[in-house]
Amino acid sequence: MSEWSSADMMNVAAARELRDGDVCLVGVGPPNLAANLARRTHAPNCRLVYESGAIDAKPRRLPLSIGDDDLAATATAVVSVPEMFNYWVGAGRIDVGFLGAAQIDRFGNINTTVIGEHSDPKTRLPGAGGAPEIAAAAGRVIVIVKQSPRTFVEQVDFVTSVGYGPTGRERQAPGAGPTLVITDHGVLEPDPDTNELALTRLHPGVTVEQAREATGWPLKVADSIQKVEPPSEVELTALRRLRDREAVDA
Amino acid sequence: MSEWSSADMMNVAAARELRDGDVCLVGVGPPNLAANLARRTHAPNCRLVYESGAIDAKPRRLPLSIGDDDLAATATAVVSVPEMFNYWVGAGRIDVGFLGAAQIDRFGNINTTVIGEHSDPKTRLPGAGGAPEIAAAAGRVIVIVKQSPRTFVEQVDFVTSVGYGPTGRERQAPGAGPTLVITDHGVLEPDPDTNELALTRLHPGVTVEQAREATGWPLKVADSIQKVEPPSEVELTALRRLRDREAVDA
Amino acid sequence: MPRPVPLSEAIAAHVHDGDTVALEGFTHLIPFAAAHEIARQGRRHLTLVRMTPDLVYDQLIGLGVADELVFSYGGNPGVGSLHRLRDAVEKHWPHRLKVHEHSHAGLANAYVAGAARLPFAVLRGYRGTDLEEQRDIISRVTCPFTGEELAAVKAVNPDVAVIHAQLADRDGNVMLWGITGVQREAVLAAERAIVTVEEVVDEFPEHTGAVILPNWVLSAVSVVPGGAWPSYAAGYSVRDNDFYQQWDAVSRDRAAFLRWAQENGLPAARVEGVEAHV
Amino acid sequence: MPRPVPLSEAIAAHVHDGDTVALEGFTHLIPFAAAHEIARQGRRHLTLVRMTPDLVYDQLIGLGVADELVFSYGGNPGVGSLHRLRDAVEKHWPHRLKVHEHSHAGLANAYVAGAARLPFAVLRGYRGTDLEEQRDIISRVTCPFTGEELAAVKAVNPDVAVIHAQLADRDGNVMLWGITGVQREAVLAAERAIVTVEEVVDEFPEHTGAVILPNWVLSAVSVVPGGAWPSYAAGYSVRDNDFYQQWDAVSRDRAAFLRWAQENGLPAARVEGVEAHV
Repeated sequence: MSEWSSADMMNVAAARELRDGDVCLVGVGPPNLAANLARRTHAPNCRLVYESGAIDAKPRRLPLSIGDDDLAATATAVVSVPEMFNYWVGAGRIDVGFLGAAQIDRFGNINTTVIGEHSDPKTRLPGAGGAPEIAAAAGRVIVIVKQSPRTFVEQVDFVTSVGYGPTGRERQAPGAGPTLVITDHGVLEPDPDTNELALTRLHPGVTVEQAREATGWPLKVADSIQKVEPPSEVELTALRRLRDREAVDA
Repeated sequence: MSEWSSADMMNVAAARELRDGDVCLVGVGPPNLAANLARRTHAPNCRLVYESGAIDAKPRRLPLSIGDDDLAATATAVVSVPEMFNYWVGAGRIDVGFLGAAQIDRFGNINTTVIGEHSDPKTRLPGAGGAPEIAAAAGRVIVIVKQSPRTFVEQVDFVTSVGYGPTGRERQAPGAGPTLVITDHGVLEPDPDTNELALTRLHPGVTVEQAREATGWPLKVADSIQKVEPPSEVELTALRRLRDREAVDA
Repeated sequence: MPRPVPLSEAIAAHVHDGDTVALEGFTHLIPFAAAHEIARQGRRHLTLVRMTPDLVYDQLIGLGVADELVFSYGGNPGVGSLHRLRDAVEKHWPHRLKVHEHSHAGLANAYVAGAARLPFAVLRGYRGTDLEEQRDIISRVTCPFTGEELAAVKAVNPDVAVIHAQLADRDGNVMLWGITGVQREAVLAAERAIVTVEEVVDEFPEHTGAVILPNWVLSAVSVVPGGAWPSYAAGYSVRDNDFYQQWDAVSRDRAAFLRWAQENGLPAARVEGVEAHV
Repeated sequence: MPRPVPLSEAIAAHVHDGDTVALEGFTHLIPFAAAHEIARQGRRHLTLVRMTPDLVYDQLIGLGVADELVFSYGGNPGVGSLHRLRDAVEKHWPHRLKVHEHSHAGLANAYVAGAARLPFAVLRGYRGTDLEEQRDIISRVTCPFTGEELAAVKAVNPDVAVIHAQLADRDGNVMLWGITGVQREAVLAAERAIVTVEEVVDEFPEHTGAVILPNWVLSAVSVVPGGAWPSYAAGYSVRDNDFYQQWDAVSRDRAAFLRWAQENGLPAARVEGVEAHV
């Protein structure tokens, strides 16, 4: 077996959640890697939509930004950014939205705006981008984020994107919300009754205790924890080729 | 001199009101004839915009509808109908809007919807089309309509497009409103104080008495009435060529 | 991912009695063939939505397909009246037609709201007109920042949108160009969408101003060359202006209209009352 | 009808101290050359508007050109932070930067409202987020038909919009294609618009998805080949990803940034405080 890191495991686990035929809104970073990995492995017909306006993009190599020419050149259609958000994202045409997070709380609420006060922040983060509306309108939201007590916090400093609301009961948006939080430790899923995120799956070599220590609140753990399959050779090869930005036939 | 009709005089008089460089929104019928006549005579650089989405159309012959292929094929840009109304008409980018009317009252309010009750009309007219928003947003509105007591009425059965409002004082829209009403008898202009349409110009061979008889309300007449110049040979030749749909070089 | 199906199958599967149906195409690319197939299959009680009813709805209304009409300009462009539309509204032949009417700006924005799945759209317009009396579809909203009052229109979300386009590719994606009107919005506002196309190609050409609709927002694609006649498809046909002019005489006369329907195999809901009309 | 003018003339004529300026281009076609000319001419107290500040605003903010920033995503795409932006917000170097922030959907719609000269736009979004606390730019409206509460954003109407495009024709009409972002809306929302282009051609080619802006909505067109570097112009250049990555080190360090500015002839508003930073 090839070597793989916990980050590889996270990206592979995220890719596996895409179903063939899903319409997937892809952002920069791990989501980009996961979605393109899915398209090169088990979900060749998943449809990649980039908020830059590219619909059904079929990038020949991993795009470095969401505005790469390869996305526009290989897309079925390229639309303006207002049209993308009004007619495609806001209208609920996205099956899966991948999101990242600088902070996330137990109810899946996400901060990518500031650490500290908004008017005088300790750390200025990039901000909202497409996330608030993807979080609201995508059929299901998959959060990909490395787990640590600094990131998995009791309370986010700023709610950029709503998961299930401050107490887990306030979600009013049309989509189902964050149905999966995929980390470098395992997978968290909202409790069907309370919407509190609970650990449901562990990546190979990770313990429940490690996951607890990487979480800034008392982490609930599902009664039966699934073991995630390690990355396959096929997945690792595809991942490596994406990272090396090797071109593939479209 | 060639022969010409009172309708020719009306169209020629309307064409003369377009200034070179004006952005003009053109509808079917006499406005189409007038705008294209202006472009072929004194205003070669007036910009014809059709509500079908064609911006800077340079039709090689008189279009028979506002959706002729020649308009799209010769336009600088073709935009969608929503964009036309939101970004171009509604945004106030039109200098001159030409409108027709089935009924018009002394304050320039226009009916193109129904004669009789809206719910059970005696005569069903075509309806609003682009007129209400052109009437509201165009820098100046020029109404082209043959004068008769059936058309120039004390009160319109239905307000499709607002001129100066029921008593002449209700206009709230951004554009200046109907600054000219050009008929087969002459030209009416709103009184600067009351906005009531008054006869200010007469076409050759028409008397004030005839204009009064063709008006369904006691028509005010300006202190000094201008005599409109008859159509020139140049204008008549261009008009005939347009009517015969002779192609011109764009 | 729709593969081309015969038009009769597309209509049978996706257009049902009582549906709200939008056949769009602004002068250009009017889906006449699909409209005739709807009539041929005997659909009834439709609410027809279209900015410019044009001949296509004059025909459907005369055949008795529609109970209601949502529109913004109901004339025969450059010719005159739509006499079947008028006869239905004025004389209730073949039956009464309930009318909901907008300005172009209003109906275009109602589709825009529909495509965005918003319940309404805001526009500058309608102020002071009697169109505002239709309060179920036209209202006002106040800007929360400036206090300005603006017009609001209720979203239009048809059950089915039907359009004609120049091209489909082998995957069933669709491309149209020239005057593209409000077709993108009509398709995206609808629950289902049927497209007739001139032809299927391996690869789309480049066309400035083209609209491309991915196959996953379409329910059915049918290959119907000439499916926009007597309107036109830029690059494929020219508008049959003679037909538009000749239609005036056909449409004016109930008997002439019924003859036209019979000759074209289009069933009419009502054939009596022929002597009594305008 | 603008004929091409030198970029320095275009900026001098149309960008003034204190203006609200939108330089748009979503990853693609970012008008870097125009931005540098604005800095070179020593403009101050600008309110900068841009969905993705990107390196172009990181540079302008570091040089001290801006007092306020309206934006929706302020990262170096695929690399990390915009350190000059962070330094201005977190440490007030070279001075305090006032921030107004949207989501992409919100700012895109603020431009849409601006282009339509409407005071606000309605969208599905923002509900429950802390972004809503910025009540001067984000509010709510109630649908007059359904009673549903929706987000409203205040229109953005810049004094000047600046974009880069591939082509102008001899009449000064402009064409851009590829990812066209929100450029059409930015230009139409602005009072004045400046466009830099790769080249001037006799006739525009056909490009699906192209945006064409007629000359009469533009204030000035300047021919600036490579004016989007280190971003790109589809058909003319590729994105200089190395520069984007190397920028991280330059931007992280005030001294390195000031060196970069000096080497590029770009005057910085403040050169002290260099040792005191992050």
